[in-house]
Amino acid sequence: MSTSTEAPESQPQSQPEPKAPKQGLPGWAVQGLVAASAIVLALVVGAILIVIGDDEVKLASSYFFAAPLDTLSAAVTAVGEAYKALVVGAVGGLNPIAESLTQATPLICGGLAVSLAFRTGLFNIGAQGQLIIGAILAAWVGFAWHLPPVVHLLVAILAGLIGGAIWGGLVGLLKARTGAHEVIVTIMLNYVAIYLLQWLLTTTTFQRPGREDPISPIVDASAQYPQFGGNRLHLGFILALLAAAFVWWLLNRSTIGFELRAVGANPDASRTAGMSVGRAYIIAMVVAGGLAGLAGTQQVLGTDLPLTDGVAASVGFDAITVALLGRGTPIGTVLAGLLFGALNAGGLQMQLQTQTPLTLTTVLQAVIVLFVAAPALVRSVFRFLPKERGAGAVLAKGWNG
Amino acid sequence: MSGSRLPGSPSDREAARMHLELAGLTRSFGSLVANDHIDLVIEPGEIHCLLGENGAGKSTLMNMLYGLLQPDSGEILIDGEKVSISSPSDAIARGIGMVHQHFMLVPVFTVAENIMLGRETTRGAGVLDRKKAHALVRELSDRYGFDVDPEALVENIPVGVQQRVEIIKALTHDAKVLILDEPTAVLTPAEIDELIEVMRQLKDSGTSIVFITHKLKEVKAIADKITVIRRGKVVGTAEPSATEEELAELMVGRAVDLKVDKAPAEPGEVQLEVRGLTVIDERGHTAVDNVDLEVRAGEILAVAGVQGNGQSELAEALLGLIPIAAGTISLDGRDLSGRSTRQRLEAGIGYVPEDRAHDGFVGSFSVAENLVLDLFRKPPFGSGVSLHTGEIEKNATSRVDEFDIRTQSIDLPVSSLSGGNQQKVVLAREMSRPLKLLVASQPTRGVDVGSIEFLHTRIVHERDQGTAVLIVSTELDEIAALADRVAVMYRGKVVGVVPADTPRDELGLMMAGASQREAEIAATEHPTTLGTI
Amino acid sequence: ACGSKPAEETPAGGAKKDFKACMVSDSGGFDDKSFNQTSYKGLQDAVKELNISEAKAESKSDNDYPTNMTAMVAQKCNIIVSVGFKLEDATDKAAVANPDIKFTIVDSAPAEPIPNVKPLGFNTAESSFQAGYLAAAMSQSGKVGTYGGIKIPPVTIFMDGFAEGVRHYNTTKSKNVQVLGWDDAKQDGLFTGDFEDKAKGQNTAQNLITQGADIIFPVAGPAGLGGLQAAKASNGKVNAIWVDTDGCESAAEYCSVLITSVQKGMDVAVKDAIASAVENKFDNKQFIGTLENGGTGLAPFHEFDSKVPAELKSELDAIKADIISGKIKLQSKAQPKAS
Amino acid sequence: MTETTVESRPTAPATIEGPAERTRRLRVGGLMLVFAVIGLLLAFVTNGGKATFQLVSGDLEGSLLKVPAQGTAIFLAVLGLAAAVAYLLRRVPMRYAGWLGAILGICFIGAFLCWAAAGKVFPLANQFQGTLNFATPLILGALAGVLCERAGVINIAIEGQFLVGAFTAAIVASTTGSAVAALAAAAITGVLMAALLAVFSIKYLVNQVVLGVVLVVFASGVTGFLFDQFIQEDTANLNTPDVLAAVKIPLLGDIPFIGPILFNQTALVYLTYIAVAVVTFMLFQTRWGLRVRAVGEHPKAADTVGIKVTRVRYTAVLWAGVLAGLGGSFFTVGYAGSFNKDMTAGNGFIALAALIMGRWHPVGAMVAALFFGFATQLQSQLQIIQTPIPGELLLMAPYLATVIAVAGLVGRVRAPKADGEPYVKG
Ligand SMILES: Nc1ncnc2c1ncn2[C@@H]1O[C@H](COP(=O)(O)OP(=O)(O)OP(=O)(O)O)[C@@H](O)[C@H]1O
Ligand SMILES: Nc1ncnc2c1ncn2[C@@H]1O[C@H](COP(=O)(O)OP(=O)(O)OP(=O)(O)O)[C@@H](O)[C@H]1O
Ligand SMILES: [Mg+2]
Ligand SMILES: [Mg+2]
Repeated sequence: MSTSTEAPESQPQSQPEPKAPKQGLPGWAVQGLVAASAIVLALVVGAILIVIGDDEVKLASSYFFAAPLDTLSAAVTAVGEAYKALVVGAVGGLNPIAESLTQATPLICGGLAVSLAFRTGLFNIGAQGQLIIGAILAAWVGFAWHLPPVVHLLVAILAGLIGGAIWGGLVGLLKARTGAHEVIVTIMLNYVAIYLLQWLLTTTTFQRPGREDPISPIVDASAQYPQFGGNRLHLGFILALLAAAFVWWLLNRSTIGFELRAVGANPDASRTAGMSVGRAYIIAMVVAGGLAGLAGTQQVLGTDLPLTDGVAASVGFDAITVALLGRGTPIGTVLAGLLFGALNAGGLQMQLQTQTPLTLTTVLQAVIVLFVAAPALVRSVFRFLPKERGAGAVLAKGWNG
Repeated sequence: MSGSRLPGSPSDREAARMHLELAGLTRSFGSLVANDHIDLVIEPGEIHCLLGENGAGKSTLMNMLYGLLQPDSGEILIDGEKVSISSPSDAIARGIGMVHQHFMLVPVFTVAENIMLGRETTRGAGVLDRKKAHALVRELSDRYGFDVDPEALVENIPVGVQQRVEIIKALTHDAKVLILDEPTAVLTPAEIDELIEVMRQLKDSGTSIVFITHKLKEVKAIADKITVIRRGKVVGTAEPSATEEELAELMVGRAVDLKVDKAPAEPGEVQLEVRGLTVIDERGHTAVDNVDLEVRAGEILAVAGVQGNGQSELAEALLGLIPIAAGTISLDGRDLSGRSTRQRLEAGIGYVPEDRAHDGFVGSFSVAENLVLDLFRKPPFGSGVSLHTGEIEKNATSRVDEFDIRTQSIDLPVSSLSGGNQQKVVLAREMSRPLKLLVASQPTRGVDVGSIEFLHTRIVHERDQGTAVLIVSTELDEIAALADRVAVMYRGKVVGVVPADTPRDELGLMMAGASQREAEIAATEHPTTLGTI
Repeated sequence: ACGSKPAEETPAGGAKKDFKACMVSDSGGFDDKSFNQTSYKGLQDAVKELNISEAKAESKSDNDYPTNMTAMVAQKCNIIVSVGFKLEDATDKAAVANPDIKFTIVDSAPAEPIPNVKPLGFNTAESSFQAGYLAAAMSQSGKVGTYGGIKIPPVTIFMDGFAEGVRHYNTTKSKNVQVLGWDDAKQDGLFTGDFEDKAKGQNTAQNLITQGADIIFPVAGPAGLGGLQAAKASNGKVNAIWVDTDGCESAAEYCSVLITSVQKGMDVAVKDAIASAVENKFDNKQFIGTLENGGTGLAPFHEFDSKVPAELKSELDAIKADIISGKIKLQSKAQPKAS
Repeated sequence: MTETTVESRPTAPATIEGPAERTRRLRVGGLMLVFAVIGLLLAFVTNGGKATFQLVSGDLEGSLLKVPAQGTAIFLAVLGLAAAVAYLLRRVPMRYAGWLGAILGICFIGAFLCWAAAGKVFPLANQFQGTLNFATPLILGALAGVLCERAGVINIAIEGQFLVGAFTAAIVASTTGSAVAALAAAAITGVLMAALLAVFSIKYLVNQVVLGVVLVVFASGVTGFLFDQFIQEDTANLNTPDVLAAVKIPLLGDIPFIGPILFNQTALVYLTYIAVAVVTFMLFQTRWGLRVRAVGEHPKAADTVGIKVTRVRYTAVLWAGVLAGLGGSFFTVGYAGSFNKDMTAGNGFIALAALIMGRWHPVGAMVAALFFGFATQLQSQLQIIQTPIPGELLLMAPYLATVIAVAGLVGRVRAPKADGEPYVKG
């Protein structure tokens, strides 16, 4: 009935097929290339640090002018050996690979917890605290309850999920009800969680019988993730992948995820469209907390570790970095988690073989992320890299959601 | 840049005339050629109107002139000399000023701070001299008959006044060429009158003005020359004497029916009943004051009023977006007062918010997703927790067709559509489910004539299907075109509900607070220019 | 950068023995100015004296323990030293799986003895008792203060002994010197909450000083250094006693305020354990460092040697004898239990 | 002309309370009431005897304020209750609401201290002294955050800037022996970190929250690596900085009670006072500040009036680096002497929380930092004088208090509109 649809002239103007995406490499290949180049650049930075820190090089450079080649060969040797150890430790065989995957497991879940909140417009700096609470509950169920196999594991996992979900949900609730800024609340709750854990470990409920040390018993065998073969890799890794698939489904194929994304992108329009912004915040933080809690279960149910005050390691913080590297998407988070896991595993091997401090791994991780996050910078070094389209600023959003 | 001075006296300005020529300016965004070899000459002291559909490329052209965008090719000549304008500061330095289509004001700054930004008045050593700035603003504001308080925060003043602040800002930049990109979209008829007066003053003092608007009446009232752009190309020029229909046809490329075909309303049962509605806003002001309203099925009630007199709050309160202090809202006999926005939408209210980019759609979502923004939970788009993306896409394809939404793909983010098309997305979504009541705030703000025609037709069509329609608009044209009855709001109160054929002058006076009777008398004694525009 | 190339060095003591001693740190790292560092010193001493080779693995987090342990096993170590109770599980597991590798663990013991694991414990309560007595005697103000990093037994054992020592001083001398920062009966006191925040440790010590304490006994690793800094900043009014190592060596810049240190002889114990393995005399009997066997004790007084009265020195010796003889019985629950 | 239509928004009598205000009043009032009641309960269980407050740090004999514990506690608690009720029932014009909150806060803390210190000595002067010690680096860090974020760049990297500042200050002070050189070096490395933040966020459009976290990791890694590889080997020469000496300001330093607390401090503390004043002045009274705030709120608007958005952002972020670097130097030369790994122990994140809690205002950030410093110091002092509150709970208290304050009193805060959003032209 509208006149305009009948008029031939009003057809959408010249609509050439969006031609850009058809040329050259597909998007994922470009991203992969950029990521690989970023890693190369980061390794160069790491190499510089290795060289200046290496004793042999220091020694050789003290007589640099007498025998410059010594310095050079010392440097090459130092870097070569260090990186060889890194690679071998990360992917050099079945066991190293299993170790990398094991290290990646909690990072993936933690990264998902951060990504999911991100997509809802929330900055979840609290994965650390959520993970701790999840680990506390999972471990407690694991060693204090005695249930039949399978059931025990399931209940322990559930307890971990609930623990994390409560700790995360609290943040969502406070944000929804009072407007309290999630960054402050998550930072503070991280501290509260660690002090809570420290205190619990002095109580008889949590202390290992016969010990005064703040260390819990190891969970019952019935509550442990089954392991694959002789290494530390366990079922938790599969759960992490399933969690990633779940988050993908939640965000892209569920009504709840639609709402979360909408609230994350434009809370006002979402409210106008009848969504409850507060509810979305609570849901997002409950699920994010649950994911971090799952990471917590992987710490205490998977790798033979008891509950101690170091149970969270720095997984909750590394998770933030992993989430960036993964650009807030589940698949990206998995890949980023794997990379970080490999770097951790390789880093241990590197310090073992070449006495390179673990702090170097930390620097490498930070530098890799910096480069991956700034494709333009990588491209200005490696001119041959094709341009990426529509990526880059995906996560670039401010405090105001 | 330090210190600031008032625009030069008229004699200064004679010397300051500028001859501006754009030659073959071309700019594309990806595969889209937004400007395709555009030539344009702006003579000193002329008011040059640019006309064109939404997305025709007007703003793009002006943004290149102002240094916000760089042309792919073509050149800009000032007084016959080729110049390159690589940033707004270049443009300002050369005497080009611009009032942007979207407000370029910092909401948390005062009026004076906004005006001095970029050319601050200082007491030396970079310390702001606010007193001097206030005096300056007062002086300019008096000179042009604007009434702005330099110390008010911009976020607290009505949009009409904000627009004046924008204009004062451009004036302090001593422009020889002043670009006004759709400045009238948010102004009331009286405010438009004032602006046109100011433009005449400026022109008399030698300033050239490029004036972009979608309102053909304004073009005819003020233009010296008219250039029409369609799909990035200049398709012709026109004289101000051309009829509105001729201009519209040139713009859109086909005949446009400026009058909506509208059969008389056949009102049915009362659908919306509002009693004693009172809304207190965040600052503790009574925004809506004890309002009673009824809208029947199959009729269009227009709420007229100067921006900031409570209409927006009325609409938001109907949807439950802001809490009400007192009163009841019932739809089809059902009390909705305590219900959530979602429940109200599900009860059969459709809502087109006033500020579409802010409240109407999620810019980074695709067209398809935005078309189900408030429908995604219900079949066929969703069931339980799962989302049916196939259905969502199907729906998008058919809505895009039906509403002639111009987009390269339903997967593109809505933020990449032009304003008019964004508005069509919102309307298409709200009209794609059975409604009892449609609440639409400023449904055609900033939309070109072709699209207005289409949107109006759709709204009337909705009415004819038996939906009660409540339109909030500051456009008397729109009210005249759509309304069956008009409720006029002033300071939160409904000062009168009058028939649609009430003379414009009378409506205008009621919008200024006169009661219906006073307005009738005054309108006959002192007719204003309102009638002509 | 200039200079001439040194001649090829030959290892001083000829070829190394075919014996590899290894160590895994806990998450504190080898530079924790505390037990990892001291234990590592033991390894280095052993390497030097016994002419053996070494390998070490630092752990950045609890996650790394099993991995590092496995890596050490893979390195074909003859003995693996693990530092800290957190490594207990990983050590036990590796020990059971590798019966021909020797293990020894600092500050912990397996629940059931394992043939190839030698636990090393330290009853630092004993030497802290002496330190408490010394502090009480040296205090001008009649108040001494202590604080910890985190409330865990390896920390509170020092604080317990310290408090008991002060009490002993009060009973024998009928004085009323107060201990601020730890109530051993209630097992509650002053903690900074972590081992890193030196500024916080310093402020905490300052709070004790404000309350009148003139001798500070910080048990908080690097955060404890803040306590030494606070003492140093008091310009001679306040002094301190360090823990784990001789502070005049590990934190030499603070030697001027250190009356003494409560040494935990992890270096010696570790070295001895390695030596026993080298000499094929390894056993799995728990070693508990005591005053008696020199596994713990007070460090030299260094700059305070002249300020500590001779009489007091002999009282300290008497206390030592009484503790060894069992005349003085310590109460602290955190003392390592002989297995 | 129909001037009448240009009325600005009609103003109804402002006595009517908007729904948002009402919710806020009920929430804040409810919380005030809860605290007033807790204060009252504590007052009732306060055992007899006198509570003694030490007014001069370290002076245990003179300058003591002795008050009857229970009587004073009850008096204060009742006064606090009155303030809470007055607020809740709107018995006082709402513009005095802040005063009521302050009264309640002081009364509650007073009653609480009477309860805790009954029969004991509470070092009141030291309470404030310690507050300042904890708060000084937080204030500097939060100011750095304010500068960045007012310009539209989120700064989560404060912790990293602290670390490098602390590290370089320690080394430079140890090797040169010059405090000025140490502070300058800390400022410079703070700027270098800031430059990374600026380049990656402004030029390469990296998400700023995550960028900040990454930079913290980076700083921790680099300082840790250099510490491992170089400093450890030569601690005596590289890591034994002298600490800044306190300088008493004549006259001001002699004011009873507050003089020694506020005006017998190190140069770094005075720099902090000055920084609060200067940042406030610069942001709100100068051309530069107006432009900084403009690019943080609406960069495009700033661009259209000829302001170079990225240049303004760079300057703000780099100046912020100076402040954060100086804040870092507090951890070594400013107070604690030698450097150790990760010694800033999360203080940078607390500074971040302080700046948000302070609503991105320098003075607000300072108040929030002082609040946190006060809570931390109180918890430490209470652990010493031994209260019935378990030590574990006390350790959590500052963090819980912050959550309560943020949820109950601060509520929704509004960041600069364009905070965290990179500006892309065109
Ligand atoms: N930054 C940009 N990126 C991509 N496309 C753009 C950009 N700016 C403009 N366009 C496209 O260029 C075309 C012209 O836009 P322009 O804003 O100039 O239109 P207009 O004539 O001002 O329209 P309106 O009347 O709606 O303001 C539109 O199709 C628009 O989508
Ligand atoms: N990143 C982008 N990609 C594609 N198109 C864009 C992009 N950013 C803006 N545009 C389009 O460019 C045009 C210019 O934007 P601008 O904000 O000036 O006006 P507009 O949306 O046309 O305004 P109005 O809705 O008021 O008519 C718009 O049509 C907008 O949709
Ligand atoms: Mg436009
Ligand atoms: Mg438009």
